[in-house]
Amino acid sequence: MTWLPDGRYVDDAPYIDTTDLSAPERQEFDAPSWVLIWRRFKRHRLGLIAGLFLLICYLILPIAGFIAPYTPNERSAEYLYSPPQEINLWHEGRFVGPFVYPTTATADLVNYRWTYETDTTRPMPLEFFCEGGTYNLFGFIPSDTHLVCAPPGATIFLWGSDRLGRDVFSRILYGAQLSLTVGLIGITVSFVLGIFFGSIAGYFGGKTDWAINRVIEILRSLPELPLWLALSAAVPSNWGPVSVFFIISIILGILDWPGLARAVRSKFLSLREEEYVRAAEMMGARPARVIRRHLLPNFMSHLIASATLSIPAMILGETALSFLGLGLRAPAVSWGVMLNDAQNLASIEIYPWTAIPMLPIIIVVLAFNFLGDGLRASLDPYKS
Amino acid sequence: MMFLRYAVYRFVTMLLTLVVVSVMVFVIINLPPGDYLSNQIAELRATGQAEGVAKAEFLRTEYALDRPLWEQYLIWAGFAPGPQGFSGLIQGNFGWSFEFDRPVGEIVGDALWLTVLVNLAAVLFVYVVALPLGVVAAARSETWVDYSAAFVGYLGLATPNFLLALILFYYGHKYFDLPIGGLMDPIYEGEPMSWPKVKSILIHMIVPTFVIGTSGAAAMMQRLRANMLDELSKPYVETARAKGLAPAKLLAKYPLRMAFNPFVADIGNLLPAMVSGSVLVSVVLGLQTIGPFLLAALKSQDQFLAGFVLMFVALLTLIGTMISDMLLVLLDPRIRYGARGQ
Amino acid sequence: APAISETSFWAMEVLNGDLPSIERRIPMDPLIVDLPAKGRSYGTQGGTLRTMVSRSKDVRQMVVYGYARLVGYDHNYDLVPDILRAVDEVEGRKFTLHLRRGHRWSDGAPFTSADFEYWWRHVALNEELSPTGPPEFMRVDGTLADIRFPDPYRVVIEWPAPNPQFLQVLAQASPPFIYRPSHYLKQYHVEFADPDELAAHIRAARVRGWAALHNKVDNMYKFDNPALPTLQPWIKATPGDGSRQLFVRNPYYHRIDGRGVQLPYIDVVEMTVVGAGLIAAKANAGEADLQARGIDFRDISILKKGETDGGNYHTLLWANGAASQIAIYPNLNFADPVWRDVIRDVRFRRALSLGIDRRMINRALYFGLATEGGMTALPQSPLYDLTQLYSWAIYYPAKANALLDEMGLTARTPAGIRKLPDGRPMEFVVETAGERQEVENALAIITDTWRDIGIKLVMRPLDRDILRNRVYAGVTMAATWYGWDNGLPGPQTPPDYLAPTQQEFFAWPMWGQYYQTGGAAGQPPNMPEPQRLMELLNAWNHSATDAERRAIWHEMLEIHADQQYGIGILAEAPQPVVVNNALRNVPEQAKWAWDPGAHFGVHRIDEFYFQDPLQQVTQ
Amino acid sequence: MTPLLDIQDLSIGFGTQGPVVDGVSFQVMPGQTCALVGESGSGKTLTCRSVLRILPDTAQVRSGSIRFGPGDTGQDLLMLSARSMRAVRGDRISMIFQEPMRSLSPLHRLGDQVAEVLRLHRRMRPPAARQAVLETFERVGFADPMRAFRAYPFEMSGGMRQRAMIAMAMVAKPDLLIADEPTTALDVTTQAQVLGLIKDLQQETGMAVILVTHDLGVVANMAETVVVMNKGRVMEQGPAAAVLGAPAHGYTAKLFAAAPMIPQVAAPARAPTHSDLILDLRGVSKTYSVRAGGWKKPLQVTACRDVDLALPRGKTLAVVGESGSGKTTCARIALGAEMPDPGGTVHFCPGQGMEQIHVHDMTRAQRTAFQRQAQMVFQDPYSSLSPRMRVQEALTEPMEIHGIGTRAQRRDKAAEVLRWVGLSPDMLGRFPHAFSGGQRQRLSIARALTLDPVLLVCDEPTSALDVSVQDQILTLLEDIRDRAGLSYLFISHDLAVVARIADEVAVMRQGVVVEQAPPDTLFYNPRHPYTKALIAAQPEPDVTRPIDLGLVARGAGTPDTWPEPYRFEGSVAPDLMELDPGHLVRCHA
Ligand SMILES: Nc1ncnc2c1ncn2[C@@H]1O[C@H](COP(=O)(O)OP(=O)(O)OP(=O)(O)O)[C@@H](O)[C@H]1O
Ligand SMILES: Nc1ncnc2c1ncn2[C@@H]1O[C@H](COP(=O)(O)OP(=O)(O)OP(=O)(O)O)[C@@H](O)[C@H]1O
Ligand SMILES: [Mg+2]
Ligand SMILES: [Mg+2]
Repeated sequence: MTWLPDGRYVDDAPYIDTTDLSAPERQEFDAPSWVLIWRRFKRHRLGLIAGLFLLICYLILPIAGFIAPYTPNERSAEYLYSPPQEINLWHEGRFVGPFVYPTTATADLVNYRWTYETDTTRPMPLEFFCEGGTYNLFGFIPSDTHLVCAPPGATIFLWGSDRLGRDVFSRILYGAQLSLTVGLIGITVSFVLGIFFGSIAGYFGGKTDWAINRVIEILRSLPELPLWLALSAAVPSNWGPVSVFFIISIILGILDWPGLARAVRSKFLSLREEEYVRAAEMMGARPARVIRRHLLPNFMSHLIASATLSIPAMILGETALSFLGLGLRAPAVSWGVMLNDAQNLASIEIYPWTAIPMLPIIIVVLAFNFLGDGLRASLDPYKS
Repeated sequence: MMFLRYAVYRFVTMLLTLVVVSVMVFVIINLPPGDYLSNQIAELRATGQAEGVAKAEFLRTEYALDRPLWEQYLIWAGFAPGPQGFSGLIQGNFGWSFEFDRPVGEIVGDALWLTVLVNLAAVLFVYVVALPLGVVAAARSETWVDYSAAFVGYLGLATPNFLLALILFYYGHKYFDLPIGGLMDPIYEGEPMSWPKVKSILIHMIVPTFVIGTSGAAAMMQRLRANMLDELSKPYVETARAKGLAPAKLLAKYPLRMAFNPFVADIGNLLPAMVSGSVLVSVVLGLQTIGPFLLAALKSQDQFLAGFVLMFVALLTLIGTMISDMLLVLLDPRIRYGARGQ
Repeated sequence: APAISETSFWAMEVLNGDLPSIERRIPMDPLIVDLPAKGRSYGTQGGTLRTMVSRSKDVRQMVVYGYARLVGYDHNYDLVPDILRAVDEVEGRKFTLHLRRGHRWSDGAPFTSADFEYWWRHVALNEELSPTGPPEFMRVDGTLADIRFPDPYRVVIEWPAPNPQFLQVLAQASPPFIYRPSHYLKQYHVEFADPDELAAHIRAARVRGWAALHNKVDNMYKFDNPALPTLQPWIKATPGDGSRQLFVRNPYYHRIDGRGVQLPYIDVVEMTVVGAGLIAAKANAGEADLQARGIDFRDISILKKGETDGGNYHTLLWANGAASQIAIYPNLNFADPVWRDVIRDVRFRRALSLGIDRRMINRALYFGLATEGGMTALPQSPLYDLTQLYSWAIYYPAKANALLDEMGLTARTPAGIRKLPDGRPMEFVVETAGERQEVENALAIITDTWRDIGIKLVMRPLDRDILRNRVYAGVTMAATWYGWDNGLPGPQTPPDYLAPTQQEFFAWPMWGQYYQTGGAAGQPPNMPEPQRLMELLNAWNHSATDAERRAIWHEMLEIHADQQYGIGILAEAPQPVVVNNALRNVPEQAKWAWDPGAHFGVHRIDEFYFQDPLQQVTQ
Repeated sequence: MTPLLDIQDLSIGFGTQGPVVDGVSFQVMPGQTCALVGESGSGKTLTCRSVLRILPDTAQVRSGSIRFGPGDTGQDLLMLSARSMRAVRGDRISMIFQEPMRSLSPLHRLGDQVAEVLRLHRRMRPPAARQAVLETFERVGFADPMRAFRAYPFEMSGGMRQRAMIAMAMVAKPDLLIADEPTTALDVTTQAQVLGLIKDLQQETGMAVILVTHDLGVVANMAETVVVMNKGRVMEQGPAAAVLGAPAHGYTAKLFAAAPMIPQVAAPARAPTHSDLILDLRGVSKTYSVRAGGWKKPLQVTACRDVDLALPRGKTLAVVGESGSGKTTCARIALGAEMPDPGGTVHFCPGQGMEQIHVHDMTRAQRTAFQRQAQMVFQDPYSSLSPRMRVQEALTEPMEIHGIGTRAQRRDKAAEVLRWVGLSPDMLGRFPHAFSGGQRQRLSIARALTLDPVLLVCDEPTSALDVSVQDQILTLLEDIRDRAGLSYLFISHDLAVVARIADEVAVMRQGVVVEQAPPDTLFYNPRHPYTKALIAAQPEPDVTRPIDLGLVARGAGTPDTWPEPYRFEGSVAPDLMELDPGHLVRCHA
């Protein structure tokens, strides 16, 4: 560096007067955009963990029967309202491997509860890859091998048992099969409809907007309650609970879209005035493309958040519906069904483990949330 | 001027929609087979109340429910003269409730304002809780504030309303001596407003507000957070920051207003959604709102009562959408409802 | 007669001259209750009894609980005169009702035969008020009763043939009020009222005519009009249908205890309308002094916990008085012809019953405290028969399988489900009113045991009204409900609910309709046993002696036990009753029944009292 | 004298890459103006932003200190607590952002956004603040300050928004004003007015200014010291006279050599022939109605009135004129993005002898073809690039829309056009916000070029470019024009650029064309008072020949003060008269 006498400073690093166009790293910009998104997503630690967790959850679904020690409606008549049991490894300082202590139930006719006594003198090692109730692996392969079973004469109620002596843990595993799948159909339906109608209303405006808005208004003015009541009378009685619920979740989806559609519409009414939309149109982009490439990405965060939020609503939708005689019922098992059974004071105060299904719901919902947030963050251009 | 014209136009549209909705409401409540009186008679017989049967039969002759449906509709809506001349919804006669044996207007009178009160409280709760939390969660995204807000929000969302209410009631009563159920201490019922009554209502509203509000709050918080995050990196926020605005004010004035767009779109549905969404909650919590009336009326096919409540909710929805449409224009000056390229 | 003491509650009014003194308020020949004879203690007046209901229209429970009837059941379920001083019965067809002299309505107006006359001449026979004519029990074989009113204290009702059910009907939980406060109602009756005043009343009430107005104010059972004079122990004091209803003691009530204290003991009943799901929580919090309604057995543990946590109450377990706590009704009128034929085969119904492990259900749901067995008269009933209880009602899957095989239902699906004659798998759909979880739980257990006999149970919870409409329409294969409401019949109890006369008996909705509509709807019974039931009912209706009636009853119960029209599962399920620790005279062991019993009514709630009423008031 | 602002060894970088601002040091004296010039993308904006600590989230300050404050009271801004920093922002230091279009909140009225500063830092009540704002608006050249106060940003022209931004920065009279290319969107007379205002303020309050600009003329007229930057480093720094007079560094010398100038013309050009017109605007007017707020009647704003423009094939028609005179509006109408008021027509002829297309009444096929052949470079490149599309997607999108080439071909083409405009293809993976202003402008040009159009409408395409890059771009445009016969409708404020590239120039004022002629004719013999004012107001990069800001800022004044033949009032303008062949002037005969 040089200070010239007239108070000037001049840089004296060598100066080359050509714009250096360094050879571009081809892969970087050749990669399709999903790869770029994935790369950024990977950096979002919590989102990644949540995603992995959910992946595992969904992978477990088809083999839930194998992992669960019991089948969902298997009742242990002698063990009603059994509290959660511990699985121990050491007995009196000696390593035994995973085992349980046998318990015995007595009816306490003073307090009207079942009381359990644990016999801590007899460790009973768990059995692995053992035979138990039959279930369908992957939904169609009948099997009766379970990962763990209780040894004869003992039980393994990791999270306790319910009023009929059914294993809460196993039921949660089986319940996941329904809770994590069927509801998503409704969400999909409502999102597809909501985004479709919302976008065209918001983007085209004018008459299209008017017509769609009237439909939305009318749909929303008619509360769902009478519909559910009519439905519960109309559904053919020999339909299984799952198919009823399937239909219902689709109907829920069909009824649910107007809310999303209005949000999409109003945002698009504003976004369509943006200069880049104008620019795209001037380049000849068709409405579908403008909506897909320019408008929707700018509303993605909201959509992701909304989708995440619909999940608990869909999982729990049945609890509300069951008040009306709709929704899932035994022998189908879902988290909502289980919580429904737990909707009384005794479950809160005396048999708190029957309310355990709240945990997986919360965890799954949080996982979806973090996954969604990770996705949102990796779509956010301003974060690197 | 432009705005005024739009408002008038929107109002007229609303009225027309209301007529359409009223037709649909009427059809829906008459859809299930059977009617109130036959059910009633069956119920009376089932419980061996020979006495009531005569009365129900009497009502049938008295209310001449034998006309064709379309005629019944016109009479109900007030477009055609009934046995007593023009006396329908638009004339302010809401009909008679068979179930409660009183004019509909009399029954829902109290319930209406309690409904609006409870739901307004819930809406208020949603806004008071979710708005700042959503903004803070966005401003401090991916910190413990954000995560705990999400956790608490989803906790409320993932617990069935009734279970949540039960838990809150039980422990609230046990540890804070909160009342269980109801909307005010029954001794204040029908009393004129007084300070103790207000206090009683407030105390009773804690749990219902919380229960009805939590799911809404979580939803609003997370969506708001997402929308805010989109806005936070926009250049105009930097400009505002360069002006030296304090963070709270800055967030509230600039990005929040932008992020608010999808919520304004939904403002119209806030009240009606809570009214119809809180029906079951109200039923199990024993709130004297309109929800239990609706459910009872629908189940027993008490058609005038059901019809009125449904029309009330529909009216709320329509007014709400109208307001939201108008607010949207005020919120975002760029929005025009015209068609593309005009 | 004992010296009568003034009630402190009304002392002020009496002093001010607003109310006559006690001697002039009670009848000259009051009903004197001999409490020690019932094993009860004398109490003191005062206190407020808090109880809860779940719907505002349940204020009528006060008429049920109060249980002041012309004749009523006593604690042995015998019919005794109550409001009436006495009833004379001649050949079961002529009844002379003797009123108490000086008996007054709750507003002080005398209660006389004119009130019966008003009802009969101006209500029951008024075509506008009763478009379908007087109620059915006033007819025998289509002939209306002949009623005479010889003097203010006598009413004579007479039919050409016996009407054995007449007095039982009067004693129902929800009785027909064959008397009305004429002095009050006349102002609303077109035949008596001044036309201008009547018109003004009609306008004020915003109703369409005088008949509607009369109906509106005349609600002896609904109990929603505080101005309507009553004979019940408590009178409604709160107008409107708010969620808190107060009932104050009737100053003219006709019962006194052996010491001359006017009943009821308790001054005020406070009835609060509470969400159904919260009743247990509120009871647990000690907010009820007497509560059974809205409490299920499954709440017992939390109630017991509340007791130990210092809630000032204890919980009794009464036995439910319905003939069955849970019963399954295969629909003999089911629309599907193949299924209908199967269901009509008695072997099928017996197999179903044999396939139920009642012990397991009892244990899982009621700690084994209920009585297992089919639907029949309960042990307290004079008609009880142990063999009927166990007829086809023990768990015997092998026998069940044999029966089904015998029917020819031997083909099975790969899953082991039997096939119908037309090849469909036997998916037996049981619809329930999805209000009671115990039903669901019981069905869950039954599902397992029925699977062993090759029948797949499909449970379908519905709303109560929807369920009913579906059953009536014949589209329900089977439904669950309680058993007969009256599990404690006596020979005099009308056995109509055992015969196919009611569509509310879910096994034969169509036959019931046919009877109820006089043939306009439904179908006539076309199976021998139900036809026999009809004959028996007819015979009972014309029976004159108890022996005759007892025989008829026995045969009818026998047919039911044998035919398993309603497959009972459990009876006498324990009903928790929450009782304030200071409340006395509440029986430890009792029946909780609607009819006969009127819930608390038969236990005479007016004899309950607070140990220390003053403390109770301030609480 | 101690410096008011002392930046020492400032380095800023992104991610793991090398620094984009590298060891920058310079000082700003109180009351003085320090000009920051340099190559586009050399880190000027980042340096300025780091003073206010509003760098993008992803930027890291790697070293350096920024001391601010007179004398010993100086504090290191980088160390200040967030709270104290807030007190500095907007009050003691304020900034005019480079891209005013994006930097204003779209939902708030301009007046409100500007007045906020006063309410915040001067604790003024609304009426007082409003008064002050209106005054400042007037001083930055708003003809109707009240309308500007009420307007939303999208209702304003680019220059108007920039002036609002300037007003916002200056209204609170800060100690240090950072002006990042404050006049790029302004015509020269307005520019003079704004610069004059800055000068005035400096005199009044002793405000110091950091002026980032590409216009060496502006530097010469405003700055006491000059800092020249290139590739993140300071190349040369010193007193303006010395640096401008005798650049010591190679880059500086090269930069100054590239500065275009208004040529001294000896003779007027020949009249242009209007035979094969590619674009023909006839009688185009545009009236907007603006919400007046409340229940008031909406306001009618005439953006342009009765404009006739004819663009011969292969030629360049330049439009210059006052900010807010309707240039952009005309351009948008020309491309069919906006409907003209009834009566106006726009015709487009895709090739010689081909059928003319009515731009506002096309069939679907015609529209597709038109949209492929006619492209626009937007005045505001930032807003016209979708914020969630990577550059690669943005550049390939036009080709995708029209189904041109395979994926790989499209990508190669994108990389190629990027190279044309002097950007490196490794920027393809970036999002638009991660560029400097000038780079974005070039992206916008690059995107317009990907389709090989026949007509290009450029709305101030080079305003944010330093002179050497500008030269490069202009050369590129000329090349393509000569090679592929491209026609340009070229909107600019820079008369020197216009002089270089245009075949014909239309001068607009208040929505009407006041004079139209080939550039040589125009510079030889400007007839209209407004044209004259414009030419006089063009600053020259020579410290010894400063223009009188006050004088030229007055420009030609309002139309009703013009000399007789040109004068008009309201909307009744005289017709365009052909004074000489090909030289049209709006005057009374
Ligand atoms: N968010 C970002 N992420 C990555 N690189 C960035 C980001 N913002 C700016 N840059 C790069 O930093 C360099 C300096 O940018 P800066 O905006 O300071 O340039 P400038 O000197 O203001 O240029 P111009 O005159 O074009 O406005 C540029 O090369 C730009 O590409
Ligand atoms: N959407 C709009 N609504 C209302 N008025 C508008 C709108 N767009 C432009 N205008 C007005 O039209 C006039 C011309 O604007 P235009 O953008 O064409 O100016 P310009 O010549 O491009 O100016 P600049 O050089 O400052 O960009 C301005 O007064 C502007 O306020
Ligand atoms: Mg810059
Ligand atoms: Mg412009």
